[in-house]
Amino acid sequence: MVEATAIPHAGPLRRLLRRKLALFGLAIIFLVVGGAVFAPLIAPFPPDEQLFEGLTLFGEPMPPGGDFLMGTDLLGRDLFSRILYGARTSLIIGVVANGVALVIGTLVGVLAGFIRGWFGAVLMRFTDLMMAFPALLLAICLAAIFQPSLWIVAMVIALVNWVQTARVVYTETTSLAEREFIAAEKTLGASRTRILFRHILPHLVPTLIVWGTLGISVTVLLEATLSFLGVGVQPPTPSWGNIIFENQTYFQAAPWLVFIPGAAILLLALAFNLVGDALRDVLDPTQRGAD
Amino acid sequence: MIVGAKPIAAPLSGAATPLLCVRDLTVSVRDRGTVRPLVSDLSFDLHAGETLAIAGESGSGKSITSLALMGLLPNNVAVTSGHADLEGIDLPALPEAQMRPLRGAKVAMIFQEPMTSLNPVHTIGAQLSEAILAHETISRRDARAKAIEALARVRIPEPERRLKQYPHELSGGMRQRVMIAMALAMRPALLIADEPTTALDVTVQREVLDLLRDLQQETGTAIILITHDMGVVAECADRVVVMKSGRMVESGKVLDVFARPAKSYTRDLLAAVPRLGAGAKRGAPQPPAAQVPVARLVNAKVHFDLGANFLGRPTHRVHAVEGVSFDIRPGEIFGLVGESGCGKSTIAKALAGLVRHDGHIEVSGQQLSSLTAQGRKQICRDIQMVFQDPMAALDPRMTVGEAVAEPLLIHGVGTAAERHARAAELFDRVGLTPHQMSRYPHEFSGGQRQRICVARALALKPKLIICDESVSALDVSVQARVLALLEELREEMGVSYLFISHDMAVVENIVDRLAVMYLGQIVEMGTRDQVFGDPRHPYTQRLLDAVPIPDPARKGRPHIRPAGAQPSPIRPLGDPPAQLALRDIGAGHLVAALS
Amino acid sequence: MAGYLFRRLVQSALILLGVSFITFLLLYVLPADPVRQIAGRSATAQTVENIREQLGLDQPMLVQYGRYLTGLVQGDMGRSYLQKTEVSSLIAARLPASLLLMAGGIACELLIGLTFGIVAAIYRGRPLDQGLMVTSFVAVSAPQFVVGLLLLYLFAVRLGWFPIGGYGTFAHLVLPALTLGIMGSGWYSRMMRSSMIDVLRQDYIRTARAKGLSRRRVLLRHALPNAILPIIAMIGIDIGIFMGGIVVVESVFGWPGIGQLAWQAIQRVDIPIIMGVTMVSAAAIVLGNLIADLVTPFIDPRIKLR
Amino acid sequence: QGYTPDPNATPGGMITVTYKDDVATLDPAIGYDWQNWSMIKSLFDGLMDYVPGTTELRPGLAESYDVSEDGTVFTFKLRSGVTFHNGREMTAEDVKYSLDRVTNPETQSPGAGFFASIAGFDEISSGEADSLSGVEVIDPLTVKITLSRPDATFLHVAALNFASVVPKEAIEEWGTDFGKHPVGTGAFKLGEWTIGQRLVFEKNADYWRDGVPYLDGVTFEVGQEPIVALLRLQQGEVDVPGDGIPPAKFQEVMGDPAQASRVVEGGQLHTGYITLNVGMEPLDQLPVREAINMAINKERITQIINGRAVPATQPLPPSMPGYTEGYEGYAFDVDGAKAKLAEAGLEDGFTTELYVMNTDPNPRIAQAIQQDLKAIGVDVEIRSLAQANVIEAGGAGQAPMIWSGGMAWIADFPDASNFYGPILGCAGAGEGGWNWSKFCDESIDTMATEADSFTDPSAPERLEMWSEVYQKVMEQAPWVPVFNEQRYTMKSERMGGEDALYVDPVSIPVNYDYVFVTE
Ligand SMILES: Nc1ncnc2c1ncn2[C@@H]1O[C@H](COP(=O)(O)OP(=O)(O)OP(=O)(O)O)[C@@H](O)[C@H]1O
Ligand SMILES: Nc1ncnc2c1ncn2[C@@H]1O[C@H](COP(=O)(O)OP(=O)(O)OP(=O)(O)O)[C@@H](O)[C@H]1O
Ligand SMILES: [Mg+2]
Ligand SMILES: [Mg+2]
Ligand code: NI
Repeated sequence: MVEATAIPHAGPLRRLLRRKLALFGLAIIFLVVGGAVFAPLIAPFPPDEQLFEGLTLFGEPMPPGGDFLMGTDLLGRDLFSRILYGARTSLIIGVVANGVALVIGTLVGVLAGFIRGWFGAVLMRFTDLMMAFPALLLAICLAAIFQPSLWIVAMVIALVNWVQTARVVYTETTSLAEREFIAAEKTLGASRTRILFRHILPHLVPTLIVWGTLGISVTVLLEATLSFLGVGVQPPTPSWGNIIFENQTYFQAAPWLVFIPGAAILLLALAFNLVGDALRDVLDPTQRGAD
Repeated sequence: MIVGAKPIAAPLSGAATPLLCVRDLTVSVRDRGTVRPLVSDLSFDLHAGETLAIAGESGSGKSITSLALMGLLPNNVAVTSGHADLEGIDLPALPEAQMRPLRGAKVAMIFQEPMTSLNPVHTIGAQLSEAILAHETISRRDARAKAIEALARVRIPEPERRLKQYPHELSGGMRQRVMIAMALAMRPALLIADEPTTALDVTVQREVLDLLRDLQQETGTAIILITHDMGVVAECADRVVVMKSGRMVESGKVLDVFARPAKSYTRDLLAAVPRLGAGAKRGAPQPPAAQVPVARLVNAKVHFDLGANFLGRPTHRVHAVEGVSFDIRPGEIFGLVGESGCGKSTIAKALAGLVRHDGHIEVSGQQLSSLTAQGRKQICRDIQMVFQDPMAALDPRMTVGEAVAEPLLIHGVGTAAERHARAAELFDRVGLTPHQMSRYPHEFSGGQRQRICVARALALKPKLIICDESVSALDVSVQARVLALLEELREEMGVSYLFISHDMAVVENIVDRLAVMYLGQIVEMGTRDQVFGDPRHPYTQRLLDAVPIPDPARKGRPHIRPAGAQPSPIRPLGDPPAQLALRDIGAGHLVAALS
Repeated sequence: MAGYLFRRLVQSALILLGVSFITFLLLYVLPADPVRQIAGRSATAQTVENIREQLGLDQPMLVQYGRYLTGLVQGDMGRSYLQKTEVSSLIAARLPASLLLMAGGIACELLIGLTFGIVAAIYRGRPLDQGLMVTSFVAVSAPQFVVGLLLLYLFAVRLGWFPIGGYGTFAHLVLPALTLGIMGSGWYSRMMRSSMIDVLRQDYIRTARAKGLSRRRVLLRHALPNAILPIIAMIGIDIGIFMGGIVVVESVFGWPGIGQLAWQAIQRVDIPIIMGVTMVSAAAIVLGNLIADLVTPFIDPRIKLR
Repeated sequence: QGYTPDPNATPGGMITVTYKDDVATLDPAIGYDWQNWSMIKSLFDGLMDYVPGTTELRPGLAESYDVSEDGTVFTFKLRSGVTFHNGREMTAEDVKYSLDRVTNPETQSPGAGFFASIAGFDEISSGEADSLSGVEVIDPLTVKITLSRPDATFLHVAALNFASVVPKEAIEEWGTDFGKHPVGTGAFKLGEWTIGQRLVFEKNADYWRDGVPYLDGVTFEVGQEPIVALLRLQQGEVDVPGDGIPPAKFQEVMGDPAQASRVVEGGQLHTGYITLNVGMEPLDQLPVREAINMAINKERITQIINGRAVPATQPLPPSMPGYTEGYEGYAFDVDGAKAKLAEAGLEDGFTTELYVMNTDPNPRIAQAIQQDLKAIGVDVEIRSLAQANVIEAGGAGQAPMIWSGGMAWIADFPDASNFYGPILGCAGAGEGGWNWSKFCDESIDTMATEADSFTDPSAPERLEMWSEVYQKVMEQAPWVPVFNEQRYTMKSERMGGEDALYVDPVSIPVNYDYVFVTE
């Protein structure tokens, strides 16, 4: 019934690279990172140059094609160049800020779930408080008080987005902490830090991959909302979320202005997910053979 | 049809056609691209009303065989050749859609893990009547009536009330009985019981086995009983199939096989079976040394609070351990026996510092409750624990080599290379090969995992090892090896043990002294000879009486069935149970006064 | 149970107190003067001072906060600076619509997310699973404004199945709820998938199959309730996430909820309304979490509330 | 008076108008929003009024009025038989009560300042008095209003919503909730108000003007996204989208002759401008401000908003009396601008900030401005914020430059003075004031006061003076006037009435009292 085909043992990296989907994901990530890093070399136009020939006589943007690979936006700027430069902002937000939020959330959730007692209770109630707190208001205040910048928006996102992760991680940690192998570690005299980092965190990886990769899209779009409120990067600096937000009412008149950056966000999130999924399968010994 | 070259379990009565006819069954697993057989060329017959035991070491393919018959193999495992005909229908070849109506109706199965085999979110009643409704077109109310009847048949008290309860509200034994009730409610032609009693203590095991037998007599169901306990085989089965590494080693009538095992493996297996009374032959335990005890409990208590009133105060309290005192002397094996839920594990946990306790517990002269974090860590070097379920006690994401070296790392012993060398040495010590160190726990069999846990416990050269049901899940041969290992280590390193088990035979074979617990308190304590040779407390007597005897010739002796509902350690707050006073009846043999 | 509820309610009240204080503080330091908005462009300095005094905005922050809190405890959320109407009546008029929308959104995301998640778990690793994964990422990555307009254009304008925005009947609810729910459905389908895969490996699923139950029954009755457990905690979280979404969805569909009220108030620093909406939404979130926690024991009898 | 009713007009029918933002209040003393301004106009009347579709004053509740020689005493003769929606007859007492109310600080009216020229205003606003000494009831149908100084714009002020006549008993009944239960004398009365959803106006059958309104009622649907409102208009569900044609749909509408024919274009008393903070380095130097004025490519900016505006040269919009015909202002001249910068010693340019409100198309316009200034070496950082934050920054004088879009000045009344006082005069230049340039030139201020002291608002000398005032202002270049927005009102097929009613300069988007439906 089943063919016997032997495959020799291979290291995790080799095994990762053997997966087509993971390779596809890696390729996209490299493409985006490369595009962001080498934007000045690749971009056909400066990202904020409002080109005279970029608008029609009636002030309409140009559709993709011709000089403009992805068309132009409402100010006659080359969309392709803006997408390339926008990748810088969006990578920082989607990967760094989202990553920081994930780390904070994981730490809080894991500590609260593992240590319990009054410390855990205080952490969780603090999480509840943050969850109930209107994040946009915080953003507006920060916007009005500080000079808006990418780092502020990254900070706000990290401050706001860890909450959900914390709650989910908390639930999972509490049940993990009840598992017998944790008790076994305690009898070995393992310190709490060791149990946390060596034995609990690795088990949270699958959940974190789901949350982390879905979080990319969410934070990239959130960045646009925050920028709109004045917290984030200010025009004319492009970001993928911004490009969508600036142009979303034009989705019928100039669909490329919405769908191209949308597709970019989607691809980035998807690529990270593919790599993440593959990594999990490769690293998780219990998954071997199964599937 | 019959392949003569292979040993085939001979039919009990040659005339009748067998109910189940298994021929050359091969089940293989697809693993990392290779296909590896788990069960090879298995053949046997089974007739109506008969009980066939499948015995053999852990990982020999017993469960896989039964899953193959049910058509419930895991995704990556499949029947690759051979067939298994039930009343002429080849079960493994049936497509899922046709197999489904047969499940439950024709073949039913009681799974190995009773604790996890019931759905936690549905009531017992729902799960029972669902099984009935799946195969009969009757009204819900009739199904309910049948469910009550089925529960009554497995002698669960107050069946109507139980219907509304959830699995977690029942004890392990009850859950097992529910599983049996469920399987039997459909009156299958064939019932497969996969280690139905492994997780149960002797008294409950006794009840379950009796039940199966009674029911078989009533309904004429054929039973395949999978077990590693030769006592159970001897008591319950008509015929036996012995398996090893996925192959059948020997088969035949139980009486014959036990009396005249043909194969050396079977002989070894039978020889390894611990027998009650065999321990006495081992000679008297060493006289109690006058040294400081490694561990000492004085009036130790552990309570768990339950429920909450509107101020958040608990309303009930579990008196899990209620005033227990004993010491463990250096080099001694101290046994702790008692039925499920009597507080054995809780004592172990209190000693290991995993639960809070009241009273006085001291380990190598230091009182536990007054320790600092550093001191607690230090104590861990002296006291180690081997858990009941080795799979659960190992981090599934860590290689076993790392796991064994971990205690050394935690306590900062040696360099990485030294630790590795020490781990390799320990692997050797417990009968594993060092090149297995890079594997993960799920890649080992149950017995091997247990040995890994022992190796981990030994890494720090502790003074005391707590073994909480450490050998219960192992087949006899592996069990014997592990026990021998413990014994050896004691001799070599002078380690003491706290040995917790429900298997009286094992206990008798290994311990020097023991305590019998009931509802959180010790009812009898003394040396092995005192307690086994002269049990005074009625509870001890009942416990000993329930032990199955691995001798088919002594089948069917009458048992005292415990009557009425069991008393519970859960009491309202402010209503502690009465403390039993222990009376010395000579030479340190302590017995509680009868209440 | 009663004790648990009591403690949780006390904790919730403390959380709300915290939220109210932080919000008040933020609004106090916010560089935007509500009095300017009230007084208008032609106001003299005298008028401005008069208004500031009347509203008590000349008082120290803690005094103002104390006054607000005293009112709040008595159920008085103050009056809008610009509309002059009682905030409580403004919110009361709009809250039902928002709650309905959220309920619809949760229903949509559960319906879509859970179905997709279950199907993906069953067809794990096959093309259907991968297709659903991409779909869930599309759902998460799609900006709500565009999704709303697309749905509106397609189903209301082109096909005429639903009214073009508005409020009142069930037909009005479908598109807004869908728009709100689509993003969450992506999350739920991913979470449900992994939870389901986990549950399908459990022994009791094998038991259920061994009883000869139909595939449907095994999935829906035995796997689903167990798999949904980790998801329930998320429903509580959702209400918080929705607070951002309803602003967009309500404006696209002309839905008379508190999102629009809040948005206008923020643009014009109408502090009593901002405070009111914040408190109401915080209460909704806290309540949502509480309900999620209270519901779990009904699905999972093992969980005891303590 | 000055208006001939449309002979084709047929009475009856309801129309539907949509708005994005909710209606905050219908209290004429409070309402100062884009949406409720015209609504209040239809619910209430003041002593004065405008000829529909024009900026021409005509008497409203006053049948006639007299102005004293020195222009400080106005005597209004009221119409008799005018009733409030509650049935009570309106009298001179109500006029006095209404003016007292709007100026009383307790009312917190944003329009109180308009009445500053009435004698007794200072006392009432400081709380010393609770009634305006300058407003006297002579008899039940005569009111005499005395000003503390001549005010050419007073008749316009009397036509403002803030001067609407309200019945005392209704206000006493509802208190601050009067805004949700308005009672006036207007052509319509409030029928139903479902908060957050819709308001329904019903025809006032007892309206004192004969023949109007034509419509049986108007339904205002609020919370409607402009794009969706347009979709609904195209589906025939909406008659007038109150927020106009959204930019994203403009080309589509104008490209379709059938739809374009239903779009009415007209002027608007609006100017979009950039304020240059004269108190901040280096904008305190005139050449720098001039350079910025010269650097802005106004044509291009109008192109960005689909050409729905005309480039501006001065603060006043072209349709405003007093507009200086032929004034060139600062022409677009990049080299000239660079030269000016060099003159200020800033040939290398400098860095500054531009505040802008964050709703489309304002950030886009800001970016165009940014690009233009970059061409002369000025680096502009854009700060796109919520309205309130921009206003705050402007008032506090922290913002070097502000693009006025979204908060820009649409005249309260069609008089040249309306563009000066709070936004260019010294009065608004203080902390928190609306003069975001913080521009204050005493001599110009004096001239403005002088121009306002005329009795006749349309006296040619007065308009001449105003023209001079604004030219003087432009010499100092505290603003960059960028464009004057044009109004494009779209209507459904069934809407009737002259085009002028759809671009009525005071009643935006349409004059509800005079439009009708043709089916
Ligand atoms: N899903 C699986 N994938 C790979 N190997 C498996 C799987 N399930 C079981 N095996 C292997 O099949 C062999 C037989 O397993 P089985 O469960 O039948 O043993 P058993 O005889 O029931 O042992 P025990 O007494 O421990 O229950 C073991 O070596 C086990 O490791
Ligand atoms: N964390 C806990 N909370 C509440 N009750 C508990 C807890 N742990 C144990 N118990 C209760 O304490 C009692 C003693 O449990 P313990 O695990 O010590 O039994 P045991 O003797 O080890 O039984 P078994 O043979 O089944 O392992 C039982 O009634 C159990 O239900
Ligand atoms: Mg097994
Ligand atoms: Mg135990
Ligand atoms: Ni055969």
